[in-house]
Amino acid sequence: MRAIATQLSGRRGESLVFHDIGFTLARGEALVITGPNGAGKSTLLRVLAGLLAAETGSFRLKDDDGADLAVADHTHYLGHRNAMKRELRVSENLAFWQSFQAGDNGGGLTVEAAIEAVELKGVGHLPFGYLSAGQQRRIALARLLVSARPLWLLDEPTAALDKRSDQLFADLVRGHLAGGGMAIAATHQPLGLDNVQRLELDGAHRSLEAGLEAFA
Amino acid sequence: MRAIATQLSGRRGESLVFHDIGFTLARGEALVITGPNGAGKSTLLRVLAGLLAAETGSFRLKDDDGADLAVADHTHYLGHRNAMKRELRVSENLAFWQSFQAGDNGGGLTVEAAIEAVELKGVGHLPFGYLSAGQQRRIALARLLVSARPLWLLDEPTAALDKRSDQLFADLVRGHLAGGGMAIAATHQPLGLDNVQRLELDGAHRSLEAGLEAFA
Amino acid sequence: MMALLKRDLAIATRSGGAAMLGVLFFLAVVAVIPFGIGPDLNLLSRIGPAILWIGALLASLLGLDRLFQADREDGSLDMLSMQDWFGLVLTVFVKSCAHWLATGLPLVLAAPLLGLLMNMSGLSTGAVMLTLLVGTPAISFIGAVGAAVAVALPRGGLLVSILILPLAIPILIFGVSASYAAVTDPDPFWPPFMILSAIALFFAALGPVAAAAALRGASD
Amino acid sequence: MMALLKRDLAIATRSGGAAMLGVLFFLAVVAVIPFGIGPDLNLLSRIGPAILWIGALLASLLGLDRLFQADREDGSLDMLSMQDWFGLVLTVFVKSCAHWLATGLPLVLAAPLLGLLMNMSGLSTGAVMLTLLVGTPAISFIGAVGAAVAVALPRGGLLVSILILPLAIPILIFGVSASYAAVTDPDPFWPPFMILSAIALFFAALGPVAAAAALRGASD
Amino acid sequence: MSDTTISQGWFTSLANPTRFLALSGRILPYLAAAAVLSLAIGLYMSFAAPEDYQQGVTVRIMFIHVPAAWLAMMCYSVMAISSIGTLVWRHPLADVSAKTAAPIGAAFTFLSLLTGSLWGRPMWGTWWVWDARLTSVFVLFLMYLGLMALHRAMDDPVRAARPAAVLTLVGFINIPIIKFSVDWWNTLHQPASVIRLDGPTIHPSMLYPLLVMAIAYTLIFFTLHLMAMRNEIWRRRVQTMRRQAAQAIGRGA
Amino acid sequence: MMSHETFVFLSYAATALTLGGLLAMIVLDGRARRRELGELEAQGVRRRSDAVRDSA
Ligand code: HEM
Ligand SMILES: Nc1ncnc2c1ncn2[C@@H]1O[C@H](COP(=O)(O)OP(=O)(O)OP(=O)(O)O)[C@@H](O)[C@H]1O
Ligand SMILES: Nc1ncnc2c1ncn2[C@@H]1O[C@H](COP(=O)(O)OP(=O)(O)OP(=O)(O)O)[C@@H](O)[C@H]1O
Ligand SMILES: [Mg+2]
Ligand SMILES: [Mg+2]
Repeated sequence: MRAIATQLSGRRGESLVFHDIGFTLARGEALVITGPNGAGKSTLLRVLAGLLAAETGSFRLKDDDGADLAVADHTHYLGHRNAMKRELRVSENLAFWQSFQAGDNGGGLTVEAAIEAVELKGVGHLPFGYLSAGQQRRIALARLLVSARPLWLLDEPTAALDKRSDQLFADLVRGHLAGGGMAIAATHQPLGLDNVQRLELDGAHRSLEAGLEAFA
Repeated sequence: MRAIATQLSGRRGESLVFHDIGFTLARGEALVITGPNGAGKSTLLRVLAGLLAAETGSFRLKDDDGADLAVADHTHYLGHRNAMKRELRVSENLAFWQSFQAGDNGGGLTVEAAIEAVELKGVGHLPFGYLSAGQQRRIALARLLVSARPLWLLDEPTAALDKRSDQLFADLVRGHLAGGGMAIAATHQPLGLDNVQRLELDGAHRSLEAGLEAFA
Repeated sequence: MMALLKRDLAIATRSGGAAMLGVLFFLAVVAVIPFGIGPDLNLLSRIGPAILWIGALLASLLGLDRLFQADREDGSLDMLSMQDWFGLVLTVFVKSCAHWLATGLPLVLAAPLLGLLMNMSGLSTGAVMLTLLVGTPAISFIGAVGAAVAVALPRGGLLVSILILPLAIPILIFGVSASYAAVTDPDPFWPPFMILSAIALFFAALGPVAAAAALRGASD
Repeated sequence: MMALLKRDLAIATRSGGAAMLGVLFFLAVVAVIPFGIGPDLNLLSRIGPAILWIGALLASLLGLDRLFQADREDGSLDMLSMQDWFGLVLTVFVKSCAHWLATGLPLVLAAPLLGLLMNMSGLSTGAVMLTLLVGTPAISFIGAVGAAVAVALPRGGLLVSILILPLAIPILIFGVSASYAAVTDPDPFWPPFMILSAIALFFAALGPVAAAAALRGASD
Repeated sequence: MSDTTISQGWFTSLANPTRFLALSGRILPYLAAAAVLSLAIGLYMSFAAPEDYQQGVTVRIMFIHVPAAWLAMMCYSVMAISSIGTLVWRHPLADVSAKTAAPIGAAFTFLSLLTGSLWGRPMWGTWWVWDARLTSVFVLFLMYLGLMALHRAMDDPVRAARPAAVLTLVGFINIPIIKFSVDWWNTLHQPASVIRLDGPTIHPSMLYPLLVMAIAYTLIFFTLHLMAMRNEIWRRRVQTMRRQAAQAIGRGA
Repeated sequence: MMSHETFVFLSYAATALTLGGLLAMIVLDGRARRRELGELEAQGVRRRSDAVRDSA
């Protein structure tokens, strides 16, 4: 399986926040996106996830025979927000995402195992809103574990995590990569991963060219 | 002016997440609170801000003559959330907080100056929701500048900030301290401040004792 | 998708009875109308079905504006939109169903009680229940379009209602006329009821598709 | 505090065409009524006041549950609660006023137009305007209590709106009956209107204090 | 992509707002002149037309009432077609067209309601009845206002375009439905005092002024619509430039 | 009771007023937009398409 981006550019308002991005990830590889605030890291991840339309270029997921796979069905997206309901219990939240995002191969940990994997054993019965900021983020990470999908798109995954959890996160990603997964992460912190591709967005936005941008 | 905490303990659910906390801050001093996720850093800050009732102990702000000051009126609290409306423009948001939290002495930067101070000149007319995560956090920091209050309570102030902005933040706090202010920050990242008091919460929660907690 | 239904229902009930709120509002509507009509029981029972229908239509608006907004604010909407077209349409469908179960169904169940208050005959009450059972889901489905269109708005409440009410008029017309037809002799019950059913089916198909299209366009 | 009023109004109007939105909402509500009960002008003019009042209640319910919740979700509520008691009460009062200005006032102003559409007499329209002017702020004030308690519940929710609705129904009933009393001869207008005013005053005083107390207790 | 979109073909060249501005700038004077001319002729003809033996002088209201009602519906059709353009071809001008047509359509609908009322008072003895046709026009008016509110509520035109287009199309389906349901609705409840108007057999002396007025109204609509579209393009252009300027400052400093 | 002529006059007047008002709004809006464009251009902000055309 490979993830291939070609000549991607993405738009916010009237300018291209990144352009001509291209990379190829194979199984077991990770890409780390860095850059100053407002450089377009989150925008790029949303384009990769299919949540925003790319202005130009394409992002494709190909299986080992070279056939196209639907990106949305094989990708976990973890954004700035945790996608959990405050009023539901942690286990209810995770169980919901497990059955909603069930991978084709049905892989993935059980809810209890995932909670344990992020070292929060025992919080399953608490409403999500009762957790501390870092605990909430770790539960959001646990969502990636309850259903197996090969590509992880992570937007500042370690926000609010303590030192120990940073380590935990690095281990989780390493495990995912070792299992043949791929990961793309945008971050300001060192993620503790070794052997990764790097992509630096410089934040020099380019205005849209004539013709492309109708009203400029 | 001094900030004095004596024998503070704070409760979440059925357990004390911290107890017997005491410290004294004088003008120009800062306190950095560290500890693992769920240790009770945010809880402590909320107790200090008066948003949660302390289980025992007290937190007082005394002016230079030793008279008590109202904590709420002399304190800026910056929580995990930014307290800005996505749909209002950045400048509208800041102008609102400026007039709502006007300090007694009327000090504080103008809205434009504050936006410039966090190096986001030119975004004032954009809706807050259009900013990137780090830009949003920087605008939240700018709120502390538009009205002058001596004590800053900061909960993970550098979340989502890039390297350069970390530096910027450290400069802002240094400026605040140099001007006779005080700051208490909970964080997982080094804040780049020197000469600060440190408080480490260990995360070993204590169940409430009999008598104190009826049902324990 | 069953999981989504379960989750939305859990939130609706967990947060303290959206159902109750609708029914209470319904009750309030039915309670004040007699003031205007006066004690004329005859008239009251005659316009009863119309009052129940109007009350149900307005009560369905409660909660509608938050159908997608809540999901957007906590980030869940991203995951819901990361599906193929069919999955997204199905998601909207399921969420509309959950909304109906939480607000529409209780209204249907409360109808007999209100029929009693309005001095309606058993037959008339039964007809209203039946038409409400068919019609209120249609309101939820078409309401989803309004909710999707207004997903990005800070306080969609009134705007969503404004956009939805004109679209709900056909449902109201045929719902009421079928209810009347059931009790007034020369008019046949089935033609308007069939039309109502047809509209309901049409909206059940159209609503989710249109709402999905709006959601796709609104993503930021 | 003026800043708060301005901000809340800005948010309310930002979501589409200023106060127009409230008027539009009532136009839409009034427009669907004849589709339900038929074009009988006589009947319409009789239930007119009730319709206007129901519209007002619905409009208040639609935006009320988010009165403090939106502030809680983005963290603003912390700053609002970090005030002394008086400041907090004032804050609630101001927010309720903003809510009324955005939803209640447009209705009062639109009442003559709607009265025309419903074929109501001038006297009747005037009476409705007067009762709405007195009654709708009371709904906003007592609604604030519900909104505040709802924010306190860890699971959020409407539960308390349900407790509030029974309190709002007396306002509705006295408002409607006073409006009718103004036009039907034997009934005197002033007694129900005085009761309505008394309730409104009571709620204007009680609402903000109770809501502030609930917010103080709610903070997590 | 950038090169192909601005290549030949009148349709694609219209896709470029700059060209649209140039072209519409050339057409507008002629269009406006035609509108004024036909309006003058129409007005003259409507006052030259004989009075109706039944309705007397009030029949002259017909010459402004009926075209307004027609335009109210036509304008919604223009919006619906534009919405298809937005959804299917993602044509940037389609959104501009849909957005700017709404206030004009609302104005014509308002006129139809107002002149209808002013006609109804002497003819029917009442300003307003909840007759099916009247009510459906009223609902149409509400839909226009709702769409305007929606457009105004979303400050980013790019993101408002698709949702608004979806809603416009869904609303379009509602119009025939309301029209059909008319019969059902009226037969059920005997209207208390609705006076059925047997339309006057239209005599050529009235038909011609009516037709000329209808043409004049249509020309007025297109003139105003074109002007409004140009304004909207300029408005977006100004927004774009403001933002770029701001970004340049934010970066350059 | 108003005479029938009054209704006719009112209708035509209202039509003239509404359409005239609409026209005035659109014309004024257009002037304002063009003035803004002029100001921006005077400030040296240029449209990107111009810049590209120039450099080409
Ligand atoms: C507010 C009140 C009124 C509204 C909203 C209204 C609306 C309309 C509409 C939408 C049409 C176009 C129908 C079509 O072509 O399918 C129309 C046509 C017409 N209206 Fe009215 N109308 C109103 C009052 C009146 C009154 C009071 C009269 C005369 C007494 C009148 C006489 C006519 C006539 C003669 C036509 C042309 C019918 C035809 O095309 O054959 N209208 N009106
Ligand atoms: N919803 C939005 N609407 C319009 N513009 C946006 C939106 N979100 C972001 N932008 C703009 O797009 C640019 C890139 O934002 P993005 O969120 O991708 O940055 P980022 O690299 O993730 O920054 P951060 O490190 O702060 O998270 C910024 O200039 C921002 O102002
Ligand atoms: N609203 C709440 N209701 C009940 N319990 C809570 C609530 N918020 C936090 N807790 C619990 O209180 C404890 C301390 O939480 P707190 O948010 O203070 O931690 P923290 O040190 O700020 O952690 P982090 O580094 O993750 O932000 C945790 O065990 C948490 O589960
Ligand atoms: Mg980001
Ligand atoms: Mg914390």
